[in-house]
Amino acid sequence: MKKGEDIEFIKEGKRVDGRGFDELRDIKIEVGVLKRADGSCYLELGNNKVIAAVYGPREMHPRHAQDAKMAVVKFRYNMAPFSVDDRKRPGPDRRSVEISKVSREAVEPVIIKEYYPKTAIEVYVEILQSDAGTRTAGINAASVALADAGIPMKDLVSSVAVGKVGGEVVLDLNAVEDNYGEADMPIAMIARRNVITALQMDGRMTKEEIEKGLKLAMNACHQIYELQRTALLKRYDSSEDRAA
Amino acid sequence: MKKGEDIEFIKEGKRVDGRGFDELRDIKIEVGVLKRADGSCYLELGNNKVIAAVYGPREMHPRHAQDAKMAVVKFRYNMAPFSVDDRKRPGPDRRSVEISKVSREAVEPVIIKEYYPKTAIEVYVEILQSDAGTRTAGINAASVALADAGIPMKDLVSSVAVGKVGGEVVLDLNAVEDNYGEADMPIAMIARRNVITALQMDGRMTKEEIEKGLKLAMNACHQIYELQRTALLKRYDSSEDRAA
Amino acid sequence: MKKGEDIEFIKEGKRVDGRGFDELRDIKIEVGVLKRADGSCYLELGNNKVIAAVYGPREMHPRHAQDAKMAVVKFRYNMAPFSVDDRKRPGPDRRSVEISKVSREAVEPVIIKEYYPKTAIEVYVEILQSDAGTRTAGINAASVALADAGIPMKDLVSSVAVGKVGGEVVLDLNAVEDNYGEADMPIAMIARRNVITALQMDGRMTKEEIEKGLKLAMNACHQIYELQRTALLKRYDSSEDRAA
Amino acid sequence: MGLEIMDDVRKDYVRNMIAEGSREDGRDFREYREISVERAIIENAEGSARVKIGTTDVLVGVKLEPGEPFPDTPGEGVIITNAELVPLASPEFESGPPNENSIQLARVVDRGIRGSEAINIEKLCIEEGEKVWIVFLDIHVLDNGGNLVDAAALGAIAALQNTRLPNERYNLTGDDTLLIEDTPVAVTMVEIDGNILLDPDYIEEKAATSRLTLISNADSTVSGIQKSGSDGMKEEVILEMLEIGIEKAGEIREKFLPA
Amino acid sequence: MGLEIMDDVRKDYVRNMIAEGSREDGRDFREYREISVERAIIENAEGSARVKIGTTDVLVGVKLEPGEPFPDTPGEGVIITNAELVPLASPEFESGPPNENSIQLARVVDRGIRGSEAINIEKLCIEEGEKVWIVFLDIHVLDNGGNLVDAAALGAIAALQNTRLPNERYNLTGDDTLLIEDTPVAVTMVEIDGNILLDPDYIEEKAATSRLTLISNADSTVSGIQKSGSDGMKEEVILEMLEIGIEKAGEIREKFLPA
Amino acid sequence: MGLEIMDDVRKDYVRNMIAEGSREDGRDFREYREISVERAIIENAEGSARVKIGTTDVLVGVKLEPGEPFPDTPGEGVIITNAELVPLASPEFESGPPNENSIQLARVVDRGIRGSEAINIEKLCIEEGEKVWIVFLDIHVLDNGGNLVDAAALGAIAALQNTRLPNERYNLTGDDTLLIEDTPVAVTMVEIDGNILLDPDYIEEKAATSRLTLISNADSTVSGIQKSGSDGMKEEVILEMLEIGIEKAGEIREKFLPA
Repeated sequence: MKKGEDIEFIKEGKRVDGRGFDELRDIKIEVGVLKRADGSCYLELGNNKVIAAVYGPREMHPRHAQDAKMAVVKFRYNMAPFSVDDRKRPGPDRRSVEISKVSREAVEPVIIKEYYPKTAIEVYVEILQSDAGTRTAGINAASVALADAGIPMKDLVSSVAVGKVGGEVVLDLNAVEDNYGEADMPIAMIARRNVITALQMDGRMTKEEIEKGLKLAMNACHQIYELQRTALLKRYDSSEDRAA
Repeated sequence: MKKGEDIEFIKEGKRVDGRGFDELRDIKIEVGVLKRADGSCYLELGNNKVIAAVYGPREMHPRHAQDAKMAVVKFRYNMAPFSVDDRKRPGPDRRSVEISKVSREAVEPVIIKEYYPKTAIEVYVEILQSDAGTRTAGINAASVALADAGIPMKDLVSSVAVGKVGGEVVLDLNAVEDNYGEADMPIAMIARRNVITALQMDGRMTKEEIEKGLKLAMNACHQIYELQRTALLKRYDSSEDRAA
Repeated sequence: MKKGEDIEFIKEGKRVDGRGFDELRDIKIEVGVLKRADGSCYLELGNNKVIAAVYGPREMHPRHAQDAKMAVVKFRYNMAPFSVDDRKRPGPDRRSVEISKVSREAVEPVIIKEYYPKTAIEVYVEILQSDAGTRTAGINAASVALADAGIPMKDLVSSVAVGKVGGEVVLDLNAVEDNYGEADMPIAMIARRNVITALQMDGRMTKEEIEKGLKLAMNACHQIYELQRTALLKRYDSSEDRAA
Repeated sequence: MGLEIMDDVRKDYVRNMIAEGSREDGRDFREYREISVERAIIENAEGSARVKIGTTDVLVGVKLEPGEPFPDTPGEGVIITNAELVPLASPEFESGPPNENSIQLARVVDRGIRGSEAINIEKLCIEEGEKVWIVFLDIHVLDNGGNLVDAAALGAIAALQNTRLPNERYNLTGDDTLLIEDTPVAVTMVEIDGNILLDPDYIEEKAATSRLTLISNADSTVSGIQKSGSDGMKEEVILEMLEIGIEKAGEIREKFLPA
Repeated sequence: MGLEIMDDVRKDYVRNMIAEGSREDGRDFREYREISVERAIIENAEGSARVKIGTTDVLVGVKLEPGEPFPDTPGEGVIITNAELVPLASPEFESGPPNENSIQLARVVDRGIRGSEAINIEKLCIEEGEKVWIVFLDIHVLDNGGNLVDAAALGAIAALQNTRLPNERYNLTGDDTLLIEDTPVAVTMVEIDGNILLDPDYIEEKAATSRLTLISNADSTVSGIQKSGSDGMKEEVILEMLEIGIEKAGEIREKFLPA
Repeated sequence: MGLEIMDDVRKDYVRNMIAEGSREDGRDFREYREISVERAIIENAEGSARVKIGTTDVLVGVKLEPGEPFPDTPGEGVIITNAELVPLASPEFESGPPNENSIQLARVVDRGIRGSEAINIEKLCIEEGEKVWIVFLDIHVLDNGGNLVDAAALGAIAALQNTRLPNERYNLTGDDTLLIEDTPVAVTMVEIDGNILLDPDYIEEKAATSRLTLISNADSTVSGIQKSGSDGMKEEVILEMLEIGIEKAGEIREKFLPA
């Protein structure tokens, strides 16, 4: 693929969708949207629509996979067949298996697994509509759903991608930028502690660009953290209201 | 599919194979045809040739699927690759999985499962030659094989399809009627008690036609019940003879 | 396939690769080539390159497959995707499942399974480069790897194929002979006791040709046995050296 | 485990209430939970609908791709219906290939659509014998509060109603309308200790040992029936359900499926 | 469990009898159980045969479909042999994809047919390099009383003998004969405590730790050998089996496979 | 079981040593085990390399086949990277379809090759829109001594460097050179109790709860990063690893990947 050959990615300091280099797409977060799950979160990131559910801690099956010292975290990232332009065949593929692993490792560091030995904490993310950045949207939603489920956590995890597009390092790539840009680097972090829990990169960037990207992502994750927190507070308030 | 467009289904009150509207195809039932199985039955319904075997009650595997209060009934409907015009790939497909479920639920109501907690009662139906109506033939054979295996049962289950063909409600569709007719409605019942244990419909029928179809099926199931009973008695007699 | 139609298999008493009828291809055996495995062996037979590893005796999973009286032997023959001209799809196919079974039964008779009840002894053979005769090369390597792993054995198993090519019974078919010859007969045996532990034949041979082939194979297996023994002794010596 | 015991207790509780003439959520035996239908909510899909019935939440998406027709119907499009019971939607659903429940769900919805001839499949022919539209109807369950089939069937027809052919993506021209010619509606009923209940929630589904789904059309004809469950049903109960089901389908159609 | 223990007891019993020179069912060591062959019994198949050997009951069906030849044999038909050990046939068979036993069964039968060149595969070419007949040989076991391979191999060649090409179904013309040019017959023998037994029943199969199948042809050539089991066999035993197997195959051929 | 306990003990031992500034095998924290690269060792492959890093032993083979291009890149070849963690290579590997570890391994190597544009995929076009070369990169692990990804990535690029197009086998003409335009090198680091270690062996991999692989190119640009493990890493650690990884990749490239 001659990446980005004919696309004018940057025009008068703005990106194809009018955003600045360090600007996030709109984010909408709703907590507790599902009834059967122990915790859940619906999240929109631009045109991405994802939903996360958490079950557990509950008995781990099969038993030989139990950990006697802590809970086992499972994570399943799944795309609805209609979430993409060309219908996706149902079931896991190599991409979704890898994203599930990376996403699990993104949220694991904040979960206090030692509280629930021999159990499973299960996180399910469904991509209902995809528009670049689904894994970061999924991690953000999963983090909120975990909190909604009352899973003991040290902190929240926030996630965003940065990338290189038209020679510039930019935040939160949209579909065109992701498909035809020069590089994509999804990141997850515990924003308040500058601890990175997920980091992938593909494409081509210099060391300096990567460093710049990391800074952009840090700032954005702080913003996302606030949105996650606000959504959780709102949910908590409304639960209080209902209880009152 | 323009269903039945060019086919003259009804001619002078008779169907394409010369049967009347309420007439069954020839049925042949043989009991105890297999040696390894605990119970078995070979059945022909017109050109359908099916064989059913029953194993059990025996230990249920895997153990976590055991039911502490009663036996678990398993049912597997399977077509031999050469049983149809276009060779069927071996192994279950969506159709056979659904038919297996419907067939299991068709025979379950007569099995006294409480007698054998933690066990499995396994029913296997193989379609050797298919000519429309294989699931009803399979349920009839399975019911007899269950009795042959000595599984405690409240009654026998009998099964037949009705349908709509050339504007008429008819009994026991053959292949042409099934493929090009307007509707197909397979039914299983405990004939002596007018209890319906399986009911499916596809195609299009009015309420009145469905009611008429149910009546046709009831009458036919009484006939089938007698054939099943006769076959079992014959088997019992011959066992007696052998024992004597 | 018009087998061997245009190929002059035998010319002045020699085969296409210059060998005599009863001549083996070059064999190279190296013991203990892998560190993680309990025993291992790298073997070249002509252009075949295979590697065998043995793990165990170790706990058998799943437990319900354990044998209370003896060890269970597992054998997996697998081809690397790049080991053949047309890339082989990864994973087992019908051919490799059958070869795995035959190879397991080829080595089982010499393993003293009674010493380790409830355990598994696992043998893995990877074909890195294939040139006819991979199953015999794999059995030879497996036999040596079992000894290297310290599995208690009554003897070594040696293996070679004979076949019919251009009307002659010849030893150790190469790829051309295997693909276009008249018959192929892989054999494994406990050479010192003339006990045959694996025998297959495909193609067409007379009784007399089969008898002749068996004799050829016996002689060759004695030669292979010596090579296996020498390789193991060399390994033992070098271990001694290292220990000293 | 804990879950199963809780469900068992609730099941008994619910059966006792029903025996006394009432349902856990205060509904009438012949009453549905609140229904809502949102349309065209997935931009990447050619058609979509999200249907909620009480806490049950099902998303149906329609995708179309050009493909080969079946040899025996060279001039007709192909409909493929699939249901995923993803573990997100219920503690009982497991990852993995479709099982008998998801297969039955998909196939019953599929037969309703086919039997009613709701989709004019001849208009889906692009080039006879060579290329036709393949219609993928994907049922994605988000929250299983019981009675998935009615929600899925309603979602399917609602999604089809707002489906547009993606001509442009495949460099095809012509009208992008998917002709929908009927509106099959599924109504599911259970029998619990002699009472007929409409729209069972998931505890009622567990409490019931037999269930009947009836799919009927604008002209009151029936285009699909499926009995399930391990108990039989008296003929007269089925005849009564036939009556009830067709009537209730009419009410739902009028309210949620404007032509 | 109970079953396994009973089988273990019977195994010992059978071994004791054999040590004393007799078999449980009174047969001679070199004697087959009663064999029967029914032909052309499945109308939907292009060819079929049901073979019973004692209580063993195997149905073989042949289907033909036009398909692409392999690139390296553009003028030859393709043979695909498949065996299903469906759980109906034995308490030990399980549902699921083919395992090593069903694969071995299919492959041994397949090699016998191929090695003998019983099917003239050049006559199965419809259009060189484009279209040839694919011959599906499906072995469907109904009752496993032991020695499936001999029954399956006999069923395969018997079914092929009554196979007709389905020209009409695929709008093809020409002769519908499937040319069968040889009659490979499988004879299976086990060694139990030094005795050679033909046609082992399923308990004898369990009692034996080594088994040999020999497939031979009308001209007494051999077109397939397969040893199985976890024990070795002395060379002289194999040479004796070679002798016995070819002779017995001749008897079976004469009786059940008229040219 | 026994194995797991032994590994646990060794893990603790290794962590204690590291806390005191040394590694079990005496290496410096920033030092690789001995590396060796053998090329073109599989004659049936179009390209191959066997890389050993300490006891880690990985064989990479390249096969090429003509096939169809993707619709959106009609003039470009296709790269398919696959890794098999066969049970021969480690007591922890199991038979079966690729799991998350083998998939991650393959995908990280694949992204390194793609991101660097090491393969000129436009030269792999045989006939635009119709036929292109499919490049299969198969990673076959023989002995897992830890740090598989660096060995696999080095094997991949070394194998590609000696790959020839199999024009003859497919009756094609023209130059048989596979144009390789860059040399991506993977460097993997773990953090154990605040220390950064390069090239972890398999016990160090277990002892570490976070790991970073960095793939960089001849011009020091980065064409792949993958963090894994259940712990987070401080930003400054990652920045330090970025520095170290690029430098170390340069050393490896110079020694083992002559242009």
